[in-house]
Formats: sequence, C-alpha cells, structure tokens
Amino acid sequence: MTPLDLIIAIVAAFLSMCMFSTLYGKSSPLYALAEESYIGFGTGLTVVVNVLYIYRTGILGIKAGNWVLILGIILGIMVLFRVHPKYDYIARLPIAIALGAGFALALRTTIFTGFLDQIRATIVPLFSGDAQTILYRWTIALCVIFMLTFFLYTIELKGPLKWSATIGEYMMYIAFGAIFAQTFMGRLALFVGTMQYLATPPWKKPILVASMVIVLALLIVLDKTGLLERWTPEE
Amino acid sequence: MSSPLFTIPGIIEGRFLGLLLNVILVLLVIYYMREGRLPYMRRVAGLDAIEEAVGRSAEMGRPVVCSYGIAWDGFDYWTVAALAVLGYVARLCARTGTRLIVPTGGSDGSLIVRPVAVETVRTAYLLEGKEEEFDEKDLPFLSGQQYAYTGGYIGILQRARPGAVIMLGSHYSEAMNITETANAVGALTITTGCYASNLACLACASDYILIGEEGTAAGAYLSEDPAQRASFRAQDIYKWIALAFLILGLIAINAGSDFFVRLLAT
Amino acid sequence: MSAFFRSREAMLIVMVISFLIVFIPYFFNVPALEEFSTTWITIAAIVNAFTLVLAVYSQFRRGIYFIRTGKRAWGFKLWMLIGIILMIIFATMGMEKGPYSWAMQAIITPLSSVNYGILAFYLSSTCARAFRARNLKAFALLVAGFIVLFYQAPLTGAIIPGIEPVARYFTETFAMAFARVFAISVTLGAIVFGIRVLLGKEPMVLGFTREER
Amino acid sequence: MSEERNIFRMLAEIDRRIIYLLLFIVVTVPILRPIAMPLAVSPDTKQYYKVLNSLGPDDTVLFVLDTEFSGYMEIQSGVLASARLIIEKGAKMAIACSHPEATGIPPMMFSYLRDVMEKYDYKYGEDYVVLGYIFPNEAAVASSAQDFHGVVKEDWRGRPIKGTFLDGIHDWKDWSLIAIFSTGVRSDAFIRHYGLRGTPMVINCIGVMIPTTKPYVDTGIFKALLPSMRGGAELEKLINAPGPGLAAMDCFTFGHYLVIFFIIIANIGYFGYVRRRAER
Repeated sequence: MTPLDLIIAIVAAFLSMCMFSTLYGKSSPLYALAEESYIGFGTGLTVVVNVLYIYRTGILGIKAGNWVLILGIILGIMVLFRVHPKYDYIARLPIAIALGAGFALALRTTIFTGFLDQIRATIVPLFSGDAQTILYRWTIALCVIFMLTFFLYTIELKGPLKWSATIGEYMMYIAFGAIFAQTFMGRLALFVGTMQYLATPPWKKPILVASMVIVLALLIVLDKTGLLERWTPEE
Repeated sequence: MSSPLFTIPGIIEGRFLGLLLNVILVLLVIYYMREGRLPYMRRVAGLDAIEEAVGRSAEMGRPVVCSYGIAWDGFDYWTVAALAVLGYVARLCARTGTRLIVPTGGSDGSLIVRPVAVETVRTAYLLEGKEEEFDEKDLPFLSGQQYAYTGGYIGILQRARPGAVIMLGSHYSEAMNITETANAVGALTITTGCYASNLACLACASDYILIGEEGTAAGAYLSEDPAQRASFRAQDIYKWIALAFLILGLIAINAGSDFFVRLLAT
Repeated sequence: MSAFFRSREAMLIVMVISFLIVFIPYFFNVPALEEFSTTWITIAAIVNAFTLVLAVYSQFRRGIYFIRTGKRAWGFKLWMLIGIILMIIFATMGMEKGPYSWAMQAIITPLSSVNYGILAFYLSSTCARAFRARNLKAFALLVAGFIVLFYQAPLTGAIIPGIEPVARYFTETFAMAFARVFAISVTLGAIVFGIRVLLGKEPMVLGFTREER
Repeated sequence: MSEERNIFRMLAEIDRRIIYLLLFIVVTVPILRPIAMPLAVSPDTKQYYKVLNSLGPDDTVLFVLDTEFSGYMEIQSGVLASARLIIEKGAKMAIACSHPEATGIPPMMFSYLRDVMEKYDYKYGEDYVVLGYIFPNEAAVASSAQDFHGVVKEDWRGRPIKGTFLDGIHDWKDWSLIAIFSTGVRSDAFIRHYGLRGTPMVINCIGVMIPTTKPYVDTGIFKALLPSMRGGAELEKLINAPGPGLAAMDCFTFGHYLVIFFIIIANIGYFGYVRRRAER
C-alpha cells in the first residue's frame, strides 16, 4: 500500500460519503463538491474517449486506405457548427445522415426482436411437459393476451374488451410487484458493490468508517449553524 | 429456431415477413394520414390526473414541475409525445396562473430538444394570452450528465416545494430519486415509465402512472396531429394482428401444426 | 448554398437516402451495397462521436455563465471546469498509469457507482411507503413483491427451498409476459415514429423549428 | 393513548432517513465483518456455468464490458468468476468496452486474477487482448459484426492486432462465444447484429434488466443468463473461488429482510392509523 494508494482511498471514500449525503434530505456543499467533481472529470473522460475513437476509427481508417472515411471527419466538423450563431444550419446535413443511419440500424431488426420473436416465443404447446411447465405456459399465454388488450387506444374499451383490459391491468400489477423486487435486488447489489470497492483491501476499512463519521458530523454541524443553505450553489 | 415456410430469391432467409410487415406499416400510416378524417382516439385516464394535479397546485399556490425526460437519443419516440403533453400542462398552468418549472438536461441528446421545449411552452402561454408571464429561466438546462441533472432536479424540488411533479418522456434510474424527493416535499407525482423495471418501481412510488404507451397516447390525443393519430391506428391494427397470430398459433400448435411458428420465422 | 441546408425537403431526402443505404442490405442480398453500408455505418459512428464533443462545449458555456454572474457558491462550478481540463491533460500523459488512472480510481469509479447504489435507499423507502394494500391492485402488487423479495434473500433459499417455485412463478410468467407485451407495444411505437420522421412529419427531429416550417 | 402519539401513526409515517440509516448499517457491518451464510444455486447459473465450462483451448471469446463503472459494481463477481473460468479452460479472450468508464476495468480484473493467469501461463497477445473502447454506438457494433478488422486495427495500447489470435476473426461467424457483462448500454445492438445472426452469446446483466432480457433467453438468442450479483456469487460457489459475490450475500440477506420488515410494519401502520382516519 503506497502513499498514493492511501490518498486515492481517502479521496474516494470521502467523496462517496459526500455523494451519499443527499440522503440527509437537504442539498449541501458536500453533495455539491462530489457532484461537480463527478461532472467535471466525467465530462473530461467523455471528451478523451470520443476524441480517441475519432482518431482510431477515422484517422487510422483513412491511413489504412479507406478514403471514404474522410467524409466522416468532414461531416463531423460540420456538426460542430451547430453552436455557431449564424451558420448553425450547416450542422443539419451530418445530423440528417447520422439520424437516417441510426433509424435504419434500430428499425431494421426491431420488427424481429421486439414483435415477431415475442409472439413466436409465446406460441408453445400448452398440454405437454410437466405440471409446472403447463402452468407456466398457460399463465404466460393468458397474461400476454389480456395485457395486450390494455394497450389498445383507438377503440372504446367496452364489453368483453373492457373486461379483458381490466384483467390485464391486474396481471400487470402482479408483474410490477415481481419486477420491483428484482429491481431492488439489482440496486442493492450496486450499493453493496460500492461499499465493497471502498472497503477492499482490508486496510481501507478504517478510512471508510472515518469518512462516514466525518461527513455525518459535518452535515449536522453545517445544518445546525445555518451554513448549509448559504454554501450550496443555487440552480 | 424453427425453419421458415418459404424463401424468396434475393431476400435473405427468415427476413421476408419482417420486411413485409415494415412495408405494410408504412402504407397503413400513409393511408390513415391521407384520409383527412382524424382517426378516433380514446381519452387516456392519465390526462384527468394531470388536470387534477395542476388544479391542486393552483389552489395551494405552489408551482408545478414538469419534465420531458432526459431524451437520451434526442427526439426519440418518448420525447416527442412528452413535448405534446408538456404543451398541455403549460396551457393549464398559464390558465390557472401557476408557475411552471421545466428542468431540462440529463443527456447530450437533450441539448437538441431543449429549444423545442422552450418554444412549446412559449406557444402555450401565447395561446392563453399570457406571453408576458413566460420566463425562459424556468426551463433551466441543468447538465448533460444524467446524475448531475438529477442533483439539480432534486435541488429545485427541495427549494421550490412544488404541488405537483409530472415526469413525462424517457426517464431512467434517476426517476426513483426524483419521485421519492417529490413525495418527501409533499408533491403529487405523475410519472411515465419507458422500460419494464422503471415502470414497476414508479407504479409503486408515484401517485399516478401512465403505463408505457399511455404517455405517448396522451400526446397523440392532445396534439390532434393526423400523423400521430394515424400512427396509433396502425399500431392498434398490428396489436390485433399480434393477438390473431397468438390465438391462432396457440390453437394450431396444440392441434399439432407448427404452421404459424414457421410463418413467423419466414 | 445555404438554401440547400435550410431546405427541409433536401435534408429529408438526405435522411431517407442514408436510411435506405443501411436498411436495404439487411433484407436483400446485395453484396456491393452491404460493403458500402458498413463504411456508411462507420461514418455515422464518427459523426456521433463529434456530437458528444459538442455537448461538452455547452457544459463549458453554462459553467462560465454561472461564474460570470457570481451565483452563490460559484466556486464549485469553477472546480467542475478545472476537472474537465485536468482530465484531458491527464489523458495526454498516458491512460494506463499516472494521474489519469488516479482520477479514475479516486473520483469517477466510486462516484458513478454511488449514483446507482443510492437507488437502493429510494427503493427501500418506497417499500415502506408504497407497498400498502390500499386496494386490490396494490394488494396484488404487494403479494407478488413480498414473495419475490423474500425468495431473493440468499438465506431464504437455503432454509426454505419450497419458496423457489412460487417466487419463480411470478418472475417467469407475469413479469415475463409483461416484458413481452411491453416490447411489442414499444417496438410498434418506435417503428411508426421512425416512419413519421421519414415522411417528414416530425421536422423537429432535423432541427427545423419555427423559421423553416 | 391520545390521537397524536398513536403507535400506528408512528409506524405509518416513519421518517425515511431512519430507513436510510438502518439500510446503511445492515449493509456496512457484514462488509466490515463477514458472516458467510449458506446459499442455494439457481438453474440460470447452472446453465451459464454449463456453457462456459464447454469452452476449450481453440475457442475465442469476445468478452464485452458493456457497463459504466457504476454498473460494474453489480456484475463484478460475474465478470471475475467468468474470466477465471475462461482462463482455466484455456480459451482465448478479446476484451472490449462499450462505455468510456469500462476502460478502467481490465487493469483491475488482471490484478485480481493474477494468480490464475500465472498458473495457466495466460499471456497478453497470445491468450488475451484488451481492445478498449471500440463500441461507442450501435453503428460500431454493426460494422464490427460485418468486417471486424475494418473497424478494429489496434489494441487499447495502440499496438496493431495483426499477428495475434484475432487474425482468425473476420466477422460475426468467427467468435466461439460472446460474453456480455451489461447494464444495457449496448446489449440490444449485440442482439441485433450478432445474436440474431446466430453468434452464440451469454449475458450477465444487472437486476433491472432481467425481466426484459429473459425473453431473449427463451427465443434462444442468449444461451444463458447470469442474474446480477447473486448469479456471480453462485458462479463463485460452483467454480469454488469465493470472491466479492459470496462476500456480498450476507448484505443481501440483511438488506432484503430489512425491507420486508418495513413492508410489514408499514401495512400495520396503514391499517391501524391511515385507514381508520379515512373511515372517520
């Protein structure tokens, strides 16, 4: 464990607890410090990595003989005109090209993955296999049919359609309960992962505990002395 | 994956039906747009909840906070509908003299959307004859970063203490932070969910939720734009097609024929 | 020349052509077009990278506005701008070791994970507030959520194995069915939205607002 | 008991900061002092283990870190356990990122896996290559599926990838397996441009994505799904290499039981106070 590791561990633990301080219920200078640090360095990272991508795929691609990629660099520079007060319309050409390609990439396959495959996966034998499989498949088939009627908007929901949509809505709330629980597991895992990162290897544990105590104490002192509001940036 | 029913030379195997469905959908949208008669749409219950929320804020003399999502891909499907509903909320606020705050940002895509949101709200105030009350500073661009935007959004809620918070468009994991803070400051929360797990959490955490497409349907209903109405008419037809495929497919496969499964794979 | 850029029809045609270059090869066996579309996709990727660099410019402008107008505690915004510049300088000094990786380990790594981890707290307070059997729908949500939460605690699975099929029944049927129906409805919505854009019915997408309508 | 200090009202209106503090404590204590309670292995993890266990020395795996750094915290155990298993099987591994923050992950992986890499003499260039941030958007994924070397020319350190085992990779057909570790940044692009074409894929995704990813396991696009950190812990148990996953399971148990406790007392409070007040 070098002195550098120690400094990194202290900064990481302190800033992390400052970020958690939003749970105190009031925005504070501590939270602002953590937030602005993250935005600054995070935005810097975005610039670095995207400039690298432009160099690697564009410049290297052109050097490797794929001359058409020059068009990519030229169009890219044209995009930058978007913020120009007078010539912002120049950016429309590259945006039109990127949008067209983007829509095509998304739309050409989504009819399969999001529509046909979803229907096909639901069309399964309902009377073969063990009891659990039969129960699962019947439930899925009925749920998909009833829930789908809930999403009809250009027809008045009357009679059997209304019943079907209502049953579908109740089924959806059961699904929401299960999905909520799965989501909680995921978020809890992130929180646990964060704390593990700050507490591994073991020599970091006292630093973590110290950061918790210091940040909590600072919060309460600032709050009680009224400095919390005065030192927090206004939006 | 089961083998397709047939293949057509020149078309890649297993992609004919997808191509056909894409083409028919284009033709359906064009047909319903051309007809000149605005296709019927039922009024989505969420709109009544929005009216009640703005009315409640007006009575309490507290502002309304309404956001159009973080628009990850700029003008995506959710954001366009959210802007239509934002216009409706803005008109209600202008009519009732309630301050409207629209936190914008959360992604680089939202940079392109913000000017249109400003114009949407300005037009709403204009239509209610209150253009002088419109203040562009109430549509702050908080940040291009998702969580810095969330920090700013939460800061606004904690200081402005709104009577209602209406979160439209595509919100992601930051929606939970915002909804919980909105609840903590006593605001009535109306949210929309654009992916399954967000929807489930927001169904629990908010007072009212526009489930999935109800948000975009509300946008189409309000905008009375023939193109959006035609789109929903075409979508509903395809949902009927999906239901038909499902029911016939289930009957067929249980009668021993995998015709529909293979048709869906052509 | 500027008329070309300002013309809505011209930009719409450019977008539709760009769309077809990428859309057609996926369905039709046209090897020449397939190869050109791959390059075309790479060009689009490069343009997208430039738009991200553009986003940073507006971040800078907003920070400077904050400082210039002397808003309360503007020091934090100054620190944010310094952070952007520092990170770019650090990157030029090498990205494997050195200050770049220190900044990653001390600031970006922990803070970006705290952002997501914080959601566990908001979800837990939602449990205490929202999981109430107010009506039949809320009761249905509560029962399903309660059983799956109980199953997800690793200790439960080890002491009450019987709970697994019950919890999996909820996650593998109701949740699965909703995910499918939601995929179908959102997919159709996204396609028809794409159609509206290509038919020129969503001018905002191309940045055409008031003056060129 | 007077109306104001009614016990039911107290349960119904718990200050959310008490909930936050308790959750903080029940997660931090087991991290500072682990207990290691028992754990059952789910069918999903067994299926995932089966797919990875069938790899051999002449297989090439595209190991995609499709996550911001924050999401990595949740799938870290799955990433490390999967990489350990791939190294033990002797399969080749190309590590690629689809988010700028993921570029910080490979160095941490290799410092954690140093023991198994030395044991199997797993060398850079010969057995594994770090390609870095080569998938910034869907277009990049699509073009790499059609012409890999047209898009990727260098590894993350800027050295040409010619001469490494990647010479054998031309397009989507040449990967033995794509292992995606995802918070959903680019996973749907891989489904569209690799999975749909038939490249065998497995995914370790965060809890939020499980409901929307499961349908793709059903339709065969993913061969297996390793669910969140829980799956990683179970995989650690299967390959007998305790790591961050198993260490976190105590926190999981306490965290879930704490939330269940709050649901129960909130409902008691609701029926005892809120409902009765509404009826009056």
